[in-house]
Amino acid sequence: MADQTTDVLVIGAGLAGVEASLVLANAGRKVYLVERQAYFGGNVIKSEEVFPNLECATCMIAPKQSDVIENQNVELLTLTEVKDVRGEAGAFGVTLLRRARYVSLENCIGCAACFEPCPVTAANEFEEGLSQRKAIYVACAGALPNAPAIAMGECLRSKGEECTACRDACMFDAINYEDKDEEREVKVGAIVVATGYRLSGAGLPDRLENVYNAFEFERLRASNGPTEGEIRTRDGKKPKSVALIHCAGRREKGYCSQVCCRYLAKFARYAFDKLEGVEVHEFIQEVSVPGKDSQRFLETALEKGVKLVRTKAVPGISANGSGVRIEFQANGKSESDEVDMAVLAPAIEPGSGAAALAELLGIETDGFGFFRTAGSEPATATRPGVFIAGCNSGPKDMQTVVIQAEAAAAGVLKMNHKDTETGPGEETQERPAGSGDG
Amino acid sequence: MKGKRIPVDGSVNDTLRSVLALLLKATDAVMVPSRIPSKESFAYLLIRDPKLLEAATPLAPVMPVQGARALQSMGRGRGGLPGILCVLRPCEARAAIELFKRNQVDLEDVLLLTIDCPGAFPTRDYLGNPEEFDRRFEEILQGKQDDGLRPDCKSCVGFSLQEVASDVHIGLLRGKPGEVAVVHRSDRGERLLADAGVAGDDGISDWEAGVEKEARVRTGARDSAFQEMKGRAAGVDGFEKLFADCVNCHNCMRVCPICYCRQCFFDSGDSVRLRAEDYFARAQHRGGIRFPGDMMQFHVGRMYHMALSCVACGACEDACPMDVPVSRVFAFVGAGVQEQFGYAPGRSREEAMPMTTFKEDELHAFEDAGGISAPGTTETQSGKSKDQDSEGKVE
Amino acid sequence: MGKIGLYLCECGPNIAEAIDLDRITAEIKKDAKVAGIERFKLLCSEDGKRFVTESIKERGYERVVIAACSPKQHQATFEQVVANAGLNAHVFQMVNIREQCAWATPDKEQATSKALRFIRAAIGRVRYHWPLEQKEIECSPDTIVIGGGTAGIEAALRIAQKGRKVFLLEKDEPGGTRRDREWMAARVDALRNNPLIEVYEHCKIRELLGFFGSFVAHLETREGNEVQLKAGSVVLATGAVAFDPTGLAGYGYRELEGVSTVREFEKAASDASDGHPKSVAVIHCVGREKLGYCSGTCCVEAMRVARRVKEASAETEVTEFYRDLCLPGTEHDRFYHETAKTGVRFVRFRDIDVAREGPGLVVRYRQEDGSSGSVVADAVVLSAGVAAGPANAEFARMFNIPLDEHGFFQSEHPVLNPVGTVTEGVFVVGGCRGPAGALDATAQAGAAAGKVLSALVPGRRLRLETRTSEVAEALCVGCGICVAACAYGAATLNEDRHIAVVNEVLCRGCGNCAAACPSGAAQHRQFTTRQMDQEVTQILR
Amino acid sequence: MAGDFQPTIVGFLCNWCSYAGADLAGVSRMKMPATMVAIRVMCSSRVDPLFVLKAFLNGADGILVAGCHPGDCHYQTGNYYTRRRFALTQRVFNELGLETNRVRLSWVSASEGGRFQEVVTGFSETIVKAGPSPARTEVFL
Amino acid sequence: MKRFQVPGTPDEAVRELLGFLMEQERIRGAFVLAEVNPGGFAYTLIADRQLLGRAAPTVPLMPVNGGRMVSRLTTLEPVPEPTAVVLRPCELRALFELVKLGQARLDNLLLISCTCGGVVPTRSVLGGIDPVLEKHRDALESGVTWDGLRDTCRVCAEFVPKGADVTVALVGKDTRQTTDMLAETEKGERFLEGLSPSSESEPDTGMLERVGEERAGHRPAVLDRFSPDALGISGLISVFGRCINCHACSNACPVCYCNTCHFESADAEQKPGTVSDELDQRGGLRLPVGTIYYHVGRMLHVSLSCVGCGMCSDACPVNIPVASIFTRLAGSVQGMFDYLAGRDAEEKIPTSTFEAEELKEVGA
Repeated sequence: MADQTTDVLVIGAGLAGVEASLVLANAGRKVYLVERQAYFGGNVIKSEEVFPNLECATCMIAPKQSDVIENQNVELLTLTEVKDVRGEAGAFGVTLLRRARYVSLENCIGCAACFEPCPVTAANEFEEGLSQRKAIYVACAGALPNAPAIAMGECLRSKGEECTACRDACMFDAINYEDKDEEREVKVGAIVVATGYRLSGAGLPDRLENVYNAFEFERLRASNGPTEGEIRTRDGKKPKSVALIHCAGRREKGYCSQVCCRYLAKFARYAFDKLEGVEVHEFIQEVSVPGKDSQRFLETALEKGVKLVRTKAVPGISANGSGVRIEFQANGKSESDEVDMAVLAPAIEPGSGAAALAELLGIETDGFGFFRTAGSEPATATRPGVFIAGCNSGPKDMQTVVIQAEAAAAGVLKMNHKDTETGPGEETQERPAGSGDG
Repeated sequence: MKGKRIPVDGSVNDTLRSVLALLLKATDAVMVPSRIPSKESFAYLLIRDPKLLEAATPLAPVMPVQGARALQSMGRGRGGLPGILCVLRPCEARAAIELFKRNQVDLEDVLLLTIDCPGAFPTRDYLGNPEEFDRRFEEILQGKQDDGLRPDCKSCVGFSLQEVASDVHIGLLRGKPGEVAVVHRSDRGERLLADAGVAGDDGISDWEAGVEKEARVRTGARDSAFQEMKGRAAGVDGFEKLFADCVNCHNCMRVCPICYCRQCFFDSGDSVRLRAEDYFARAQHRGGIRFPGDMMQFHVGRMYHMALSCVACGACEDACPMDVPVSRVFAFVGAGVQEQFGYAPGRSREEAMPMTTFKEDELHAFEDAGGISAPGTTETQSGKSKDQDSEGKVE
Repeated sequence: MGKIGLYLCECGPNIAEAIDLDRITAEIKKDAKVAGIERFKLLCSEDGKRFVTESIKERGYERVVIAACSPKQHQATFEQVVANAGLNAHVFQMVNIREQCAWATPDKEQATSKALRFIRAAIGRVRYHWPLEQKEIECSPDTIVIGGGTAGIEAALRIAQKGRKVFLLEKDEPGGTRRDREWMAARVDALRNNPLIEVYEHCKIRELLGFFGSFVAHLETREGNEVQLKAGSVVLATGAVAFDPTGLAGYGYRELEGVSTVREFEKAASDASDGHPKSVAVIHCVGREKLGYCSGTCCVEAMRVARRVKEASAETEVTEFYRDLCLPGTEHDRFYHETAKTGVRFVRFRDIDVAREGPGLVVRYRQEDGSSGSVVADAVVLSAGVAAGPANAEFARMFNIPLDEHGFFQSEHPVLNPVGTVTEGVFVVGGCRGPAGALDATAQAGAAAGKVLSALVPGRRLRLETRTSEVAEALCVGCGICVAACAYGAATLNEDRHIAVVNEVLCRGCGNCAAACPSGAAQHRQFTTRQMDQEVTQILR
Repeated sequence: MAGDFQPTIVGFLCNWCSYAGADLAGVSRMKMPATMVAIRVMCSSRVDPLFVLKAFLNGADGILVAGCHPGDCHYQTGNYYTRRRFALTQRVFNELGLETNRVRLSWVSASEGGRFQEVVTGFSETIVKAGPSPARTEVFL
Repeated sequence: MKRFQVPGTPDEAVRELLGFLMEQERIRGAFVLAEVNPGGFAYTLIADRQLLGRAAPTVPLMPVNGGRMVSRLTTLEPVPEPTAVVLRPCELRALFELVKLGQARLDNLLLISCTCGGVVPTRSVLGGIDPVLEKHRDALESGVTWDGLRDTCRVCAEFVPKGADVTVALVGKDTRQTTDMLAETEKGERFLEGLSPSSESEPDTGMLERVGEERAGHRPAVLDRFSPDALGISGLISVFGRCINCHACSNACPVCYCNTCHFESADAEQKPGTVSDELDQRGGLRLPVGTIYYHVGRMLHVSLSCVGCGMCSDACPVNIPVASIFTRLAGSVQGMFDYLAGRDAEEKIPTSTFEAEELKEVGA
């Protein structure tokens, strides 16, 4: 076949995308790793510490990131999205759209001299709006690649002003206002989709001052975050009591997001570590901590003094001065509670644009918008040559994400190998229901 | 020979200190025996800051560390040392030169200054009562005899500038107050003295005569020491007796300036890590074996390794915890083998070590049933080998 | 010592403005330890790299010190540059005068002094840098899979599909303890029919030696023949065992007739011809306290029992006694609601007790609010979790893989390398590394396959870490302290020579052994005592 | 003496956590005393107690050993050995009357630029209070 | 624990015992101190019964640490035949440390030790040992230490052996006519099978405690001059200033097991090039270099395994009280890990293992 190629396209450079790319690159495959954001590392780098050993997420992922940057076989394309996919397994034609960064990755050395002079300030999305950034910015200190991008929409130039503050500050003429969005064609034999997840708004109350979602709380605790790791209410006070609310949106979405019980236990430990004498109340319906390390993880939190309240349903939340009022049903009675801060565990849902991408790739999604895996193959999509890794096929903890990513890589590596005695047909046989035990 | 005569002002060491102060101006640093802060003993100090000269004691009552080892401790191999003037006893200077021949000390920019050596007390005696021995040593410096000096010192015939290739020498004209005579013995020495302003061409024949006279006395003492040793060191039994108290601590080797190996062969795995069954076989064969078992092997073996360069400094005996007369044995044997090759350790920087060269026509006495002539007669010590120059190069 | 070339990167204004490079140049000149000092605007730029390569060649430098940004930023870059100049990449030392100097020290005077210390330290140490060899070893692309359950079979198939040879070792017969037999039968057939997979069933593993790239397994076949297998990697899929509720107070297992585990109940049900039970009680979380974890599969398991009972006879009363419903994943909430719709009763309990009263069994329970109740049943089904297999300990010893507190294999890293272990080339998948449903096990099998396929490529040699440790035989006395300190089993004692030796394939180059060794026999390449000493001495000048 | 005394602190930093944390502090332009000179090792477990002693005798006013938090070691368990060796070193220093506050062990992760700043600042203050190391100019070592 | 009684003074009794064991062919060799020449004692591996006459098992001398000698004998392999070794408690502990460090093997060894009344400095018997023996026997009997003993012996708290198969009762006993021996292990009992049982009803443990207290009483005098506030840099310099860098202490030390000491290896040598730097920094330099580095460095290396046997002090040609400093230090660092060097042969040496939950106070 003429235009067969073994190159691989990996969509999304979070934990899954990075892992899959490295396994493939080490096997000698050329990998195009495309990332929609200006930085890579995905949601993982928002966490200070992660389950099960409360290890520093950055310390964990940084070595893998530098592997990606130094690996000759991986071409990392940030600010890039997939526009179009044609062809078939072994010979896909893909159109990529690289959005303008206005900063040359070749020239920029990441000295950050350009931030200060920029007159525009805006809310920093990476910090969930908890801090400000300039129109030329990096998501957070230490974000990779070590170069900023300009949010042209906010830049004065887009408002017709002749501002060159950042370019004047740059000694490496890395700033290029003429930078344009570009389309690019690549030919690949296989595609790994690792587009990740986001937190759903389903079932969440309207924004209240001291009610935070999981990401916001992670950033509060992050030592490279807006408060340098100090947990503070929006008015800068040390909260005396924190409520952790499970399953926000589970009923609306119709599934258990699997990791919330564990990360809320982690949040409890954050609170106890950072807030002397804090009270932590967890509002929960079902404790779901599968896996050999989870139980002890939860117990450590409980031993530190979490007050566990089993409620009939997700409590109601309302403002109470600067605090939060929580109303709930327990043991058949209506009760209420008041805290300085409440943290919600929203449902996990596919990253934005997942549906469109599924459309583009011609792969099926399940009833919840997650990409469907093909029968017995936990990392194979419903279209030959397309593989799935990470939370875009359902909520997962980090290790399951990495496992799936490596499995996806395996799928790619063994594709249309001449000696292969099995085709996708055999691969995708439906396994009968009820494959519970190990 | 000419030199500069300097009257002793205060004590001899005071005078020598003031000379060093001048010399220090003309060089990067001075290495000199100095009193340690606790006053109870001495160590070498490498001095750049003149203030430190206060502790300097160019002539110390003891020689706890052989100066050549102190010099070597600054690093093996050649090159890299700054210009250092080393104040050494003649035996230390000889050892330094032997180490230089073995690439163990760097003498490129280093100058050796020797001083007439009045000898030293056994270190352990001194530590028992420093003040007492300091007093006695002062008297020695003024010409008094003292029987408490180390045996090797009492029978040392190389106490002055005999057979030592130092660059500068300081002679002592004893008595009250006495004088010191500074003479240069090499071009570099001459330049140093000139730069430091201690050059001079005063006549010093009276000092030379004094050295001659002293040498005769010492030679006598040495001959009788050798005679005695000849009796004691006879045969295996004699040797066994001499080393009877040895506890195999190998300290003699560790303090010996000539034993320069990082890892002594007799401590190395090859010689200490034997199989239990071998030990057992030997024990069963002889009824029993002592541990550690290498006592004679060690001492005789060490003799093979360093006797040709032994400078009879007595460091080994000084450091022996069991008062074994190590250095007296080694000095005796050393003199014999050195005489055999007409070699005098430390006599010159160039003279090749006997085992690094050979002559086609030599040592026939040892062929067939040849034997050894008795060592330790006066001529052999002062008498140079006739064709020393032809031995100059290392093959 | 070799001519040393010092390169100063201005990093635009970043270094040039924060550090007085002229003073640095002057001071270093005074030390007279380098053959030349080169200064450049931006060394990591293309011009900069070219400049370094060419000037090294021109001036004939034999050692290179580059003072610029953090080694984490550009170490790799400049190693390449140095190599391009024809030098060994390791006769080079990078000095971080940006992140930890120019950017951290506002006072130019102080920043300069600090930079000077860093640079002197690097010059001091680089004199003792020697070329390091990039070692490569031949390796076998074949794989040994131990265990013929889901995980083992799926791993074997995936690896074989890439055309790799696989030896599958199983103490009984492939197929494991799986219930959905048709499916498993199909997979076992696929396994047996695969020409690249050699199955050794009913075999005993006598010994497993070697390391990543070349393992050797000695096994005894059913017929009692000694067989030797060579492979580059090993996949451990020895599975888990079902928790045995025998002797667990309150459940009456093996004491009361009618109390059974899920598997026993299912088997009985499939055999039983006579009528259906009137009421069945299914108890969740049996033995969870004892296990110390939630297996994550038993709740669904328990509900499947209810569903089957209901399918068989809708009028049978089924009660599910649970503590917490663990329904991870997207399908299971739905499964739960459907189950509830079929009339299955769900009761949350805190304490529970099963007793026989007359003809039937009585399940008494107390709830969290203190209220209690009881249910009469003719069958009580215990849904228990999974426990670590007894064989793990032996393999753990063979491969130097630590076991966790529960007796499962520990991953090298729970998140970063979940199927890898501290022993390079040995992977753990399925129940032996923790409770896993079939899909998890399959995913893990895939992951192991991915790692194997990418690490060992036929015809490609294995490139080893260069900054590993080594042991100087002359200095080593075989005390074994380094062996104790090594987490990777790279340092071992050679009993015949009575010294320690380092296996460079396994060594990850942390240097722990070097610090543990009192005689300095164990040395950490590029961080040797000499190099470190010089760094310490010079940085303090 | 504490007035204009600018101490010198040698910091042994592990490559994966503490050195990265130090870099991050720089990248974030966190200001801290210029007292700390870093020596990079792959793992804090490479730090031989003799290095600490050497640094002290060579005149370092303070010595810091920093690595990944316990449990986070890039090499499984290295930092546990580091901790034991450091405990030994500090105890020996203590028994010999060498000021133990001149040696310090700290855990700093790659994301803790701020923590690194605190450690350096805090340790520097301690050392400034302690004054110059007596070993710095001692001749008779 | 069975107790036996053997006629004769301790030396005679142990000779008797060894002879008995050889005769019964329960052992093929005895490793024991013997008078190798008049007044000269050394460890000797005796295979011939006749030579047992020279054995001096309990002579209050320790010319070398016997544990180290057993390691010499068994570094590479165990002794091929059953062998009795007679060691003092500190020598036994040294042996156990060396076993952990792969430097010795216990297989085939019958470990005989004693309740130890201490030994005298080796040099102190150069003039003849008899006066010493007199004084020592009386002291043993009364259980009171005497001033002729080594400092470390006078303050020794571990004078009752741990892990021996057979213990000879010396301290606080009248041993003129008979000597008691305790078989402390099943192995010991097997070997002593056939000897006559002890007449004494119960061992007087109170006496051992009294001896312990008496020795503890000497600790302040011997050890406290090396307390932290007495040392510091200047203190160390005044203690070690007179060191002649002969390294006799490490050479004599049983747990300094390296073949080439790090401090004598190329790595530890000063580089000529750095001398100028040192001069710039200090204006001067003590020679030979690295004295304090060596001594403190050695403390870092061996204090965890130090058994307080006192060999270092005994071997020091310039009378530095090395052992007193080490003994004090060892107590402290070993205590930190609840460790006692050589109390058995299995316990891991603290630096070769770790606990995840420990020493929290150390790292911040």
